[in-house]
Amino acid sequence: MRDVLSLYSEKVMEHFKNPRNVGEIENPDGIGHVGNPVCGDIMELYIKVKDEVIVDAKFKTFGCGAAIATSSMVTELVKGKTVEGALKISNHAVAEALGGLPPIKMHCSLLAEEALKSAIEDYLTKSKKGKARRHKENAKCKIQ
Amino acid sequence: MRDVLSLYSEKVMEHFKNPRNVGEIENPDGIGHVGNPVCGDIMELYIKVKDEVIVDAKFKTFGCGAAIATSSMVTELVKGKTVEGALKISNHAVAEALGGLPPIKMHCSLLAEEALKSAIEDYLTKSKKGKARRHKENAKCKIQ
Amino acid sequence: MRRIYLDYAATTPTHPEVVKAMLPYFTDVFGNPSSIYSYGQEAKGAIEEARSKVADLIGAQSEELVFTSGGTEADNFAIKGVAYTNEHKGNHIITTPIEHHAGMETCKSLERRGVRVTYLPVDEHGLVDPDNVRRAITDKTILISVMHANNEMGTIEPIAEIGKIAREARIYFHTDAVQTVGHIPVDVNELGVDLLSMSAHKLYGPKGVGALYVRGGTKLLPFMHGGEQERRRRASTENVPGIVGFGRAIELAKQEMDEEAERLTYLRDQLIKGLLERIDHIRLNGHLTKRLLNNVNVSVDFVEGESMLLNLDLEGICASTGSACSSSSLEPSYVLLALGLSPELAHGSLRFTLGRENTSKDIDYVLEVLPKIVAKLRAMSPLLKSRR
Amino acid sequence: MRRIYLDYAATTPTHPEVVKAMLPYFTDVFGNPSSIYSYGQEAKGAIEEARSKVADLIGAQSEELVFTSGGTEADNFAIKGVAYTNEHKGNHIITTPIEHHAGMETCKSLERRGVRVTYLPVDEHGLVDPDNVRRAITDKTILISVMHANNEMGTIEPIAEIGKIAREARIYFHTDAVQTVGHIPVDVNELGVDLLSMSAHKLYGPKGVGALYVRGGTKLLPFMHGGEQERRRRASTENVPGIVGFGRAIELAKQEMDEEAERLTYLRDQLIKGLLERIDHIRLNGHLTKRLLNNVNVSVDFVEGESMLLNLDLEGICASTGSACSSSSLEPSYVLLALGLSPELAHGSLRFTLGRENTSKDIDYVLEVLPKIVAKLRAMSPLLKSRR
Ligand SMILES: Cc1ncc(COP(=O)(O)O)c(C=O)c1O
Ligand SMILES: Cc1ncc(COP(=O)(O)O)c(C=O)c1O
Repeated sequence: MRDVLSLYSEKVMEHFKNPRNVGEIENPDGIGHVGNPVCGDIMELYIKVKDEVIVDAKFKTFGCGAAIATSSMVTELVKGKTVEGALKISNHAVAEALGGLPPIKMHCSLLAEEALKSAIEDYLTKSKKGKARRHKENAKCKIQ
Repeated sequence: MRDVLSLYSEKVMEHFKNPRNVGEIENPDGIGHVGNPVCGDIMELYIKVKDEVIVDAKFKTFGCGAAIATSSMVTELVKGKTVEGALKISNHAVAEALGGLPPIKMHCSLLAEEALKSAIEDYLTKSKKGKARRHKENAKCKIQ
Repeated sequence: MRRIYLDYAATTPTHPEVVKAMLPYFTDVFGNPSSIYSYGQEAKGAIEEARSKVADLIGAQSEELVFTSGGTEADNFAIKGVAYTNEHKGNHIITTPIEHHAGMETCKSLERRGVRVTYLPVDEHGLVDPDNVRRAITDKTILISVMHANNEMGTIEPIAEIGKIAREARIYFHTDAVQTVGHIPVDVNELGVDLLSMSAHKLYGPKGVGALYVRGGTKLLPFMHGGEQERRRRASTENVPGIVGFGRAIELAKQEMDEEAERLTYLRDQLIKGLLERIDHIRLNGHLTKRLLNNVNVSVDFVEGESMLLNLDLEGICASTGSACSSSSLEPSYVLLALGLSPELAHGSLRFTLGRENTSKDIDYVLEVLPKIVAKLRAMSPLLKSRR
Repeated sequence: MRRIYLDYAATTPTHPEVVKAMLPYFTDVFGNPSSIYSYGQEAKGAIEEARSKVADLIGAQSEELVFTSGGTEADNFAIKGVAYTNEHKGNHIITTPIEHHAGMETCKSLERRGVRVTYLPVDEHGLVDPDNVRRAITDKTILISVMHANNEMGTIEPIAEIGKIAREARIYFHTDAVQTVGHIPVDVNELGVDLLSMSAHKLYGPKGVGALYVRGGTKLLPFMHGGEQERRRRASTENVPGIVGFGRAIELAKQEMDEEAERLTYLRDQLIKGLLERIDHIRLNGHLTKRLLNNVNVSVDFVEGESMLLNLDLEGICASTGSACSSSSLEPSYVLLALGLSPELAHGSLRFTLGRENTSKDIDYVLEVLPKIVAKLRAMSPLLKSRR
């Protein structure tokens, strides 16, 4: 049997099989909670920030293979980045880092981007360092 | 290769391959002419009558395998019959004598019956022995 | 790694005997059955032989069977056929919310063209109540279409009872029997149906061929217009090898049905019992006893179906899910939602459907592997946390 | 007795290489292509490979191809699809009186539903005049459907010219290329078509599979409603072996096209010449040069087609006729009548269509056998007498 399913890239499967940074952070500096059970994807993303740098990130995800892999990847990408830098991580960057996603799964990468933005906003609000920006609405049950 | 096509019975194919009584009778006592080029079947049937008995019958036919076989069979069936007896030969009798016809070819047997009736009428009219009966209309281009 | 196929409701391997029966019709007896030369007539003969085998299994007359390209075409043909043929009589169809996409989408396409469709409720086990059918009938009703057994959660519907109601009311009755023909006894007269859909690839026949049973006397506009094949009911050069294969598959199914039924029922119950024992927060979907003998459908709390499937696949197990994520829409299975399941539970469903090659060992293997997978996924589930 | 098959336009034997390519997909890679496990994805991969082969041959993009159950479904899908999708824009279709039954009957079924159909005239060789297309266009015209080459008398229509007209007028243009794809070069862009029908069994592929080319951007309601296969354009579990076989057949056709074209053209011309020389009162139907390279269609005065066919069959030769008697209706070929032939001549037509296994010897054999058959049948023909 092939180890890698052709639906997903090798990289996606690698992250799916061994997701990085699973779990919660005690006393996080920001939490992002996005998704919707109707659509079958729920992501929670926790960040720890020190001197405007994201020093740790963890996630919990209910969702398909792509949802788990993008969660794993976004936590990897974000670590060590400044808050400003992290805000620039787009869903395409996440998908790209995973070697691409099938078109019908691109919405998962969007969810990961939103989870990150939402966690950062939460951090900014709590730390009163900025005004709360409205993060984008959760992805509707629709393929982007 | 099978010698007999399964579309037609063996008997039909036998008459198709070796049709009996092909040709015309010089100075016939009756001629039946039925069919219609649009439908692809034209039959001419000639009879010779002596003392109310059909002593010879011949045909010419433009038509499919079933048309040729039924023409051949009807000329066989009619020989030696009285005129009255011949009038009783139905299309079903012709089809039966051939071991059956495919449903879509039953109209050919009807044509044979009509050719015979038409020839007999012609004889009766000519010999003034009866009033002309109207023979049935030619089969329309329609499957009976 | 061994591969364990547990998705027989999605499709089955073509039986080697079936392939063997088909082969001559590709290269040797390849003639067009509409041709009158012996060579075409031989192909025609083979089709008629297959037709009588299929008819025989379901208690029908040969002339009542029309071969199609599969179950979907049979459903489209039946439903659109009745709707278009009977436009002058009425424009109301009664069906269920748990039909296969083929029935469901066909009805929806008719709704967009002005047909009124009643989707009867089903109970939490997926059962239609025949009394509801009776109550839904109006003087505009032209068709009742209720599937024989559901492909997803396996519930077998009370078709014979509905058949009686339909007959009394003189309304055409269609059933999608794609999941039952060849697996459990199906008799068109006992069921009282006028139209019944079948598909060969669900019973170890080839993909791309099926049939619609059309009770003698039923007027039905063709779905595929063109040549005069299938007594002018379905145009297109006949898929001779496919039809021959379908016939052979039906023959084999008939021979093996009783024995397989017993064997598979046992394996199914073993799997259900094992899953309920070894995994907590799990529930069986569909009816416990009025159920396809090879169908196991469970919902696993807190985890999503596709991620279970992928993990199962990594362990060599092929199964299926009603989670949206395995299809190109995102909503979870409408069938499971119709049973009243929450979206999470519908997303967390897993279907195992058993077949000819499965043994007890396969069941044991699933029971060994799946609990670990569930544990792993639950460890990363935000839903579980929120309930602590 | 040797068998000489000269009815390749009716259907072709599946190439042994094609059967070989199909086999693994019956028993081995049998998974449902919609399944996400690797096993289904392998089947999906095979389909996509086939799709790109077919697309490649006709100069299309892979996404523009939808697999169907054959040429008839492709025609139904294209014509009904455009008609139903564009109801709000108009209700007028332009086509010809020589389309295959699949196109013709589909148009007639739409006429019964209120669509207005113009059947353009054709000249005595079966050619459509593009100017007539232009003139027939109204502001209600939503579709032009003209076949690429006629299956009966082989005339090749000026599709590229009509394509230009259709494009200028911004009207969808469909062509039935069932008889040309795989035999002569077909390029959807050169032809300027939006929709193009194909069928595998006409090019040494399996029966029961075909495709519709749908130009990118063309909106088309599905014909088969149900699951999400074929990018939601055509529901039903994919006929994986059939599609793989289609792909392989296309590949082989591409390799052999040039050589076969030359060989068959030579044989065809040998047969035409021989028939005209050896049988009096015979005429070639269709265009002399704008003609399928494997098609010979003649009308033999005074004799009926089926009786010639049966006699040919007895000599081991498979051919075909436009005589009604070979079908279940009695009217002769509407195609030949459209050329202006009398009913007798239409009934007296014979079609020989050549293919891969034919050689010069076959032609010689036909030329030896047919004159005797004609003589025998003419001896019993009442039509001949009446002209003496
Ligand atoms: C209940 C039911 N109906 C219809 C179908 C459609 O059959 P097919 O894939 O042969 O078109 C299926 C399976 O796909 C099914 O399970
Ligand atoms: C020109 C043409 N169109 C359509 C068809 C129908 O194709 P199929 O038999 O694959 O449905 C045929 C052959 O039968 C044909 O020759």
